[in-house]
Amino acid sequence: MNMSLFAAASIGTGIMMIVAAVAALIVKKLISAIIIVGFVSLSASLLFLLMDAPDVAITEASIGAAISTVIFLWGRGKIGGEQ
Amino acid sequence: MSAEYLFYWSMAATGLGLVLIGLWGVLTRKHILRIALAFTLADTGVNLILVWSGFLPNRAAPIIDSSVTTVVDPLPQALVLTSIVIGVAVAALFVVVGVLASRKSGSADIRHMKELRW
Amino acid sequence: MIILFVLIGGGLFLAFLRLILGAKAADRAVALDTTTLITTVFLVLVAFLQGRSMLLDVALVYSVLSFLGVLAVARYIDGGLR
Amino acid sequence: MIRTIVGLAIVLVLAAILITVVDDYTVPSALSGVGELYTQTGVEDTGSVNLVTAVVVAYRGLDTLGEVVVLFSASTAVVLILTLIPIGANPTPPSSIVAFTAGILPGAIILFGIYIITHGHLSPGGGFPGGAVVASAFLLVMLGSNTIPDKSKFLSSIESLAGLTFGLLGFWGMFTLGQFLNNLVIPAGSPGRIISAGIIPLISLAIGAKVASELSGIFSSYRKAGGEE
Repeated sequence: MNMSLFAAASIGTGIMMIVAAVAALIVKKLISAIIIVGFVSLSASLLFLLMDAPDVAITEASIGAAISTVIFLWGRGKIGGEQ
Repeated sequence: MSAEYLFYWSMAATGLGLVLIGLWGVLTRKHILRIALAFTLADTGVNLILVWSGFLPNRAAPIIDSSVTTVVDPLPQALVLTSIVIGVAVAALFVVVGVLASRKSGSADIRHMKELRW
Repeated sequence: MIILFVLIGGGLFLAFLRLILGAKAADRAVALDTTTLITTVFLVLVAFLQGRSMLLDVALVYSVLSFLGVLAVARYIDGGLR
Repeated sequence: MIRTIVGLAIVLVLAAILITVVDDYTVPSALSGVGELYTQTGVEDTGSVNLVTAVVVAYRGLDTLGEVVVLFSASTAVVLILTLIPIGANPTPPSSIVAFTAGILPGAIILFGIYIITHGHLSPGGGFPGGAVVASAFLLVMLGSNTIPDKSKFLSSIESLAGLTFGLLGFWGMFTLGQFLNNLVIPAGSPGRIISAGIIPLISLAIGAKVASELSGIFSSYRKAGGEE
């Protein structure tokens, strides 16, 4: 019972991650791509928790949610200009 | 096609898909920061596959208390723990070098970076 | 339990659609905030189903730090990350 | 266009190879090798309830020392490049709501990060995630202000002190018990208490301080480069 629910959750999360990863590479504006990569990172943290790895889930949540997004946004702001 | 089988293999398929998509992005994109983003995606996929290699369904997280007898493999989780933190430092280095290269050549498009040709 | 999973999954899917299709960066940022909120609820549900209260730490980190990304996007649109 | 097709072809060939490699696997039912050993005897060997922290700090402590060196070189490269070649721009000041929030919340986040670091042997956490949480508190401070940080020497001294502590704790185990980074130089205590597991909490504190100071150094050099010109 629990196992089939978890299987449905992991399959749904995996499909969303794959679609979001493709969208991050083909979407027009770079800032949208950065936001979508942040979503992929957060979903990866959910998969880590489902794989019984809470330590890795904590690390991925803090790194992916905050630090990685801010580093890319900072780089985007420093480049400036088009796209 | 039991639920356990689907649960186990969907994780591997997700990680594999992320690695391949990241590789495709690195090969085909033009903007330097977009390449860095694809690199980060592939990094996440590799971490997923590494954690998956120590995962068994129907076991508990590797924190022993009185209610838990069988746990998953703690070794790949310990390796991935350090790999994530190193990955973000390497991504920061990538972004800095990319910003400097785009400053020097006047555009963030890698086709205009003449110094990087080989 | 199935009803809970369907509700959480449906909400997550709707927010995900806005994240992918969203017309502007602000729409996507709000969608990212919504998905992190729903995912926090799902993490609490997983901790309840597995019966281990120490998994709640992950949900705590999520709820403490998830707003930082949205705040960074807002500061970027504002012009503060240059 | 030709680049897209070639890239897609390379990726598809790689996918086919990988799928044929993993095709005939089934779901395993038992651990193999050293993982089984760690799960059987980990708590008696190290006194740490959380086996991941036991592997990171005690069993594979030398590897962790090497990985901390890799992190150190990456962050040093970022700081060095941005010190030599400043990239100028002027950020706009934050609104009063953001400034007010960024004045209140970092204290609570730092406290939570210290909780994650010091309870690394009892619950999910340890040096690496706790250090990342503390670094995000400093990131919140920098997002909510428009000034240039001026404490970089303080940060680098914390960084070197943490690295030195890690090495010295390792040598303590080598001189008393004959093994580098043996964590039982002080008694293990009863597993599940906060003062247990030998020197694992101390090494976690060192790792956490090192990770937090290195990531904060990266942010501070980004912001410092942004402030000039």
